[in-house]
Amino acid sequence: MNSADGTPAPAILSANRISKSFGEIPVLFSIDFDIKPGEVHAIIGENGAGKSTLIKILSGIEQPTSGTITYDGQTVTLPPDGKAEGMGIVLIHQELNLAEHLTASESIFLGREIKRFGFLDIGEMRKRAAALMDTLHVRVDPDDRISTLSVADKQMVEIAKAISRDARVLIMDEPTAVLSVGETQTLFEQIRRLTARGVAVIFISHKLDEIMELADRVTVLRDGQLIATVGTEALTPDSIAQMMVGRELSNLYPPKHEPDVDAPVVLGVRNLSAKGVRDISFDLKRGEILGFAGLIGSGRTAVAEAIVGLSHRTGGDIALDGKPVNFTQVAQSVDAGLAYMTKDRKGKGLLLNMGLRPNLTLLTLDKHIKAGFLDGSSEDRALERAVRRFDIRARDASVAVGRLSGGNQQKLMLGKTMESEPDIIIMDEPTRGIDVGTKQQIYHIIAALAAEGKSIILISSEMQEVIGLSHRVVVMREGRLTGVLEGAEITEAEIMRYAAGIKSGNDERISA
Amino acid sequence: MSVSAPDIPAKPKRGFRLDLKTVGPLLALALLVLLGISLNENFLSYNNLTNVLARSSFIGIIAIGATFVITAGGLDLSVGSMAAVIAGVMIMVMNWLIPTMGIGWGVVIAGMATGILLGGVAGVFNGTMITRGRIEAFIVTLGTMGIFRSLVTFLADGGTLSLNFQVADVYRPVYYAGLLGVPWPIIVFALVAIGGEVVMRYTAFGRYCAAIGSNEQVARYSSINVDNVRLLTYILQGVLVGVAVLLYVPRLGSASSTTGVLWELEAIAGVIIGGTTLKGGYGRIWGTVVGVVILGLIGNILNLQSLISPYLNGAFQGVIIILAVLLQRGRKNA
Amino acid sequence: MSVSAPDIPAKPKRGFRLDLKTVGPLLALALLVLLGISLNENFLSYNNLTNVLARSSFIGIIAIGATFVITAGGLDLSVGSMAAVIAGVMIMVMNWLIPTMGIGWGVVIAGMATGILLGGVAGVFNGTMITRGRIEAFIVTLGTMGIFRSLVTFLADGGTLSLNFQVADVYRPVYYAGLLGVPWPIIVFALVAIGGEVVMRYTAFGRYCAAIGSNEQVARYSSINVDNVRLLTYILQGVLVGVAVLLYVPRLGSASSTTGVLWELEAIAGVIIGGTTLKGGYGRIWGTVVGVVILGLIGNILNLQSLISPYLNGAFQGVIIILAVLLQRGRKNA
Amino acid sequence: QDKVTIGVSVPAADHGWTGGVNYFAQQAIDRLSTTYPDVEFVFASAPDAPKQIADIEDMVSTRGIDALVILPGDPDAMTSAIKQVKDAGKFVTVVDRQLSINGVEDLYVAGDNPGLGANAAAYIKEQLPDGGNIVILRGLPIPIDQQRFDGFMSGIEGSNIKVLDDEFANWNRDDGFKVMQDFLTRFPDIKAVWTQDDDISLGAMEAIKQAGREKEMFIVGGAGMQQILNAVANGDALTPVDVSYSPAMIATAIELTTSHLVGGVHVNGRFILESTLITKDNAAEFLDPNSPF
Ligand SMILES: Nc1ncnc2c1ncn2[C@@H]1O[C@H](COP(=O)(O)OP(=O)(O)OP(=O)(O)O)[C@@H](O)[C@H]1O
Ligand SMILES: Nc1ncnc2c1ncn2[C@@H]1O[C@H](COP(=O)(O)OP(=O)(O)OP(=O)(O)O)[C@@H](O)[C@H]1O
Ligand SMILES: [Mg+2]
Ligand SMILES: [Mg+2]
Repeated sequence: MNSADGTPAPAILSANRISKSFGEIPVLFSIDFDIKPGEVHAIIGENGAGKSTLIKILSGIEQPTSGTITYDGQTVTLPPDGKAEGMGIVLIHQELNLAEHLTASESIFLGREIKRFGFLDIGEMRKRAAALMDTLHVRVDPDDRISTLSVADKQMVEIAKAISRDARVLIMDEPTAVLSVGETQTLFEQIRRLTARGVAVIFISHKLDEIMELADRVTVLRDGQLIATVGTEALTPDSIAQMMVGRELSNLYPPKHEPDVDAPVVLGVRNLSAKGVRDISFDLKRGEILGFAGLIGSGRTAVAEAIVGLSHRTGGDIALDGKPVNFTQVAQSVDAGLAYMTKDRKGKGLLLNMGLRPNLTLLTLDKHIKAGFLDGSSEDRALERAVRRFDIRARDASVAVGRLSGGNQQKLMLGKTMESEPDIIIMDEPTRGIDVGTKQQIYHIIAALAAEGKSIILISSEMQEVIGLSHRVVVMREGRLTGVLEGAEITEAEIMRYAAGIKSGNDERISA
Repeated sequence: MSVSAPDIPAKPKRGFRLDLKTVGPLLALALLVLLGISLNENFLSYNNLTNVLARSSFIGIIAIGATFVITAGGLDLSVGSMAAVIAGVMIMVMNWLIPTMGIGWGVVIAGMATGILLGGVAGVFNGTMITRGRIEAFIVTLGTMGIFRSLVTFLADGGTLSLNFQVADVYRPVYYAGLLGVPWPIIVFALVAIGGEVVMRYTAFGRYCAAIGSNEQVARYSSINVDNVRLLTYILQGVLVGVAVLLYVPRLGSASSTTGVLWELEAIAGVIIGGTTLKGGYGRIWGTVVGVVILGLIGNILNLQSLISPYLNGAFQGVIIILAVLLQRGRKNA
Repeated sequence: MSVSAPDIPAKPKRGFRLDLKTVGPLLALALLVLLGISLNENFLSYNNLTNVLARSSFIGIIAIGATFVITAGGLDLSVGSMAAVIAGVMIMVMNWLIPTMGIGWGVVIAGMATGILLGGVAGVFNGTMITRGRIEAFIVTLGTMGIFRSLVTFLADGGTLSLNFQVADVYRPVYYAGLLGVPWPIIVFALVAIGGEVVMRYTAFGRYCAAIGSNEQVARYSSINVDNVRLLTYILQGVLVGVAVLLYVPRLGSASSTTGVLWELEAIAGVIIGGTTLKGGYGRIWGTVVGVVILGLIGNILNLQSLISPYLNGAFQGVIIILAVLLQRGRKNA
Repeated sequence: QDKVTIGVSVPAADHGWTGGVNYFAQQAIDRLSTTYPDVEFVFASAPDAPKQIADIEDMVSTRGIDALVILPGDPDAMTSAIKQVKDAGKFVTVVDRQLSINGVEDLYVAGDNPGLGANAAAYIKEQLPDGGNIVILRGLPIPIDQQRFDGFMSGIEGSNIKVLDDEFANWNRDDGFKVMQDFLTRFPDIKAVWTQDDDISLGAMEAIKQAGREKEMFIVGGAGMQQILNAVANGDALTPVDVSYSPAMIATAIELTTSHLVGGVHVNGRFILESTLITKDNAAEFLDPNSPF
């Protein structure tokens, strides 16, 4: 899958001295970039570095402020609104971009329906959609409505949609952020199949091992500047990280402090059943980081949502500090010191049309009330704190959150959850879409919280993250808890064994 | 390593909900029919049923247009006034053509063509203001509602525009006669409904309406020409108002400032009772037909008995509308 | 690398848009005032201005409630009928209390309390059906619109409910008198507007309304009790309808089935002209006040001139409404 | 004797006068039902022409009426539907408003709309022999309003009475109040107000009182609402007269139709209820303490 058989192939799409400003705010400075047929060219950089903006320009969604685009050797002005698709440039947006009311098959063919005698050929589209799902190993029925799909499945539908179009250049903005290892591998297979046919692929990811595995060349952006474009073979994960962040990244994961074996159990869950999960039991101790691993759709989110009262609990008991609790409203769990941070930042986490401040304080507005009225300056102080603590980069606090870069949205959401100063925090995919530098910060924050005596449930599909941070790891499969791992058992292979159902048991560990 | 997602067992809850959602309006319809039968033996008579369906055809045809508009995330409050002004101008044109064309089908057909044309023009106007002017549909059509209403009042000089009697006699069968005993309004309503269902489900246009109503941005990024599709929904709405008026004029033979008052509300109610969501993204033509027929039957049933004081008709109507939708509850809340 | 948000100078593009959005309704208001001045020298007279403002106060107070409902993603079509039934029951209660309480402020205050209470109860009913029954707000309030309207017709026996003359004399100053020459309705309207603005901008409730209207899921995940907040908006709406009726009854001392017809449309129009988005998520109380005053002035100006045929009043109104919103264009399309 | 069914169809009670029509129709039905146990009445009120047509269609096809008493909201639109009832062999009584084809109805019980305008015009002319400024508050833009208006305008023709402006007040107190307020702002000199309807009068009265100009002008309304009649009887200077146009005409029509069908009293043709000027002297004749109108 190398770019060519030695002969330097001409670029199919290139950006020449592209600059971009939103209003007066410069976001990209004179970027040169190109992609050749059959090549995977990765773009990496910190959150807000301008990656998404660059590829939006390369697909016509945004127009550059200056500079030119060359496609097929000709200088072109790409048509807006995804019409560049007609020219063979297909984009998977960073944020999920599906209409919730439509079905999977309708979404995949939206804008280029298959017709017969002027009417939609629904059967044919359904058949092709099903075939696409099959090649991607996704269990999504073509007639399923998008609104009923999990985030990961939605992403797979997006991928199916993109690869179904006759792309000459396929651009993917963090397609793997919500995918687990298995799905990521499936995606890579498809990408290799496409590049073998000469499709050019631009790939954005914060997961450096993926970059190393997939990319032929890597372009690094920082603060809107082009830092370098290099062949992957000349790189190591460490050197990439250094180029991105501009400094040495020593330890991604902070040292694990030894958990206190005698620490009291702060959260006890017994035989919990709810929509999508059955018979879940586990304990969480003070100062512990409890990882939740499992395949996408294994029910980890469902467990969390049932605990905090977001979904209806059909059975089982939950105890907080030994006292039974029954949350039916999120507010109750927040008041009890238990907070949940959703993985769906766009649909459930943030009000995209509002500014940073109202978003940050929405969960904890009570804290900013003085004599019955909102205290704006107290909110401002909270925002200042959060911006500093989580390194949120917004050019202006009044900008709508929807305009922030994906990673910065994630950081804001983290700040929002932490505003409630919870004793127990359930974090669902906390580092989704976050650059390595910030990831490291967040890992240190998580570890520090645990050290302070807070307890953390860490739901993550990034195996390394779970392994690197957790004191114990719960593994789930098909809505059931299949194992609890501790100490040296916490390895990738062992987790996979439980997650895939090859191994299960050791219930005695549950209340270890 | 590459393990696919687990098999999630059948989702009974969702299936159940979907059923209620589908069956809801039909159930309400069935209950109303039972109520009607119990109240009066003539309820199921051929005459009564054709009467009710023929009457519902105006609102029904308009409501089918409204289903497209609403599915695409829009709203048209002007349809009632639009109907009035179209009826008025149609009548004026027909009366005016008599000296040149004489009494006969020629005049009537010219009038019909005028009606459809005017509907299209009104739709273009609404749609253009909304899509190119970027003004909220509510405001544009509230504005044109007033404008159209004023126009017909002005044209009728505060009174009534009446169709020449001889022409009216020629035209009358379009409402009162039919094919094989089925009155024309019912036939036209059925054809428009079938056509609407086909367009909504089996054409790209119908699909684009849902996509736009669901998420305009997504539609735009899928290289759908959002403005054009939306404009088309308003034009379609206008043309269908024109078609409804073609059937209305032979029934009443006149138009005045009170023609079509509150039709917009009735049409929208029919659409929503039928299961289409007011916020857009999901539309169901057959549901609209059921919704409109429910509304028609409520009026009919109120006439079948003397138990409820006529002062309370509105209350009965209100209760049935709420109940009809309550039967599909479990839907996402508005 | 931990740099906090840098200070960036104002962005002219966005700033300009925001300006238009803010200034739009004010500009329309200013143009209308200029038009009024040019048409009639008495337009700016103290009497005329207080007349117009006092007349607008009912719709204004109701529209402030509607701003909350709409901001939270809801809709209330029943306010006009609700006003009628509240006025009717208030009058009946006052008339009924005369034998026991005698003529005097006691009766009036009991009537007022009834009005507010009834508004609250009606709001609880609407809100509960919508939030617990999970029925679309459009349908619930369309239903209660019919129910309330029927109820007042029934209570008035198709006619008019009139307040006892002596009590009416006691009550009259509540509309016609005032403080320092400013009529009470204007004072109450102003107080409700200021209160509304404060609640919308400086309380958690206002923030929650916007959050729910913007994205209900996010609100729920942010521990907001969505159902309760939404219910509260309908109760607030009901109570404010009650307050509006308190000012309405002393004006003419009567209520009938025509009371409050189409107030819902006028209130919603005022809200939207003021810049609140019909789909929820963004509300502006002061904008609503401007919107309602614009609507009030249109009627006033039409009565102050003879150039426009009264038949075309509606057209003038429609054009102004569209223009008023066109002045804020650049907003995202509906 | 066989059972007889009589259908009664009227417009919805959407303003004071139609409210009165509904009330008097109900009253007559209740009274006649007790008198004639064999007569069944089917009563319906409709907000618009299509609904009213639907009502009479339903009466024919499901309730088997023998006779129809109808006050058509919009007579032009109703004509062909009423003709169908007639063609089906039913006895048809039309009330108040003339159909657009002659000879459809068996019995016509009519109010006199042009007369209402003419009576008011005559009175105003008499009170203002040297002429003067007046304003007109009209109803809704529908034919009855036009007939009244035309009757009035031809009544003042040739006099020095000057109509400053006319606006629609929609047969509604609130709108009467608003329009009158603005007319008072606009015109410093008004000698008389013609509202052609007592609901509008009541709104206008309040506006005039508020402006403190009740000494300058008088109001002539119409329809004979009790509240106004009481004022007339008491010699109120602001409403010195009224012009009758009683909604009770519907009761007369129902009674006549019933006695035709049951009592064998043969009635036919036209039955015009004149519009008369009600003054302090004859007001007592028109007062009815039980009437809600
Ligand atoms: N429409 C817009 N208006 C204003 N600013 C914008 C807009 N879109 C992006 N920006 C700004 O441009 C900068 C670059 O954003 P971009 O989304 O390209 O970053 P990114 O490299 O993709 O980051 P991430 O890794 O977090 O996705 C950010 O500061 C962002 O706030
Ligand atoms: N029939 C259904 N309709 C809608 N949602 C369903 C249905 N069945 C199960 N679910 C949802 O599917 C989810 C199970 O997958 P979930 O997303 O919780 O897995 P997860 O392992 O936590 O995901 P992730 O790995 O992405 O965090 C639950 O939220 C459950 O409510
Ligand atoms: Mg990005
Ligand atoms: Mg005028």
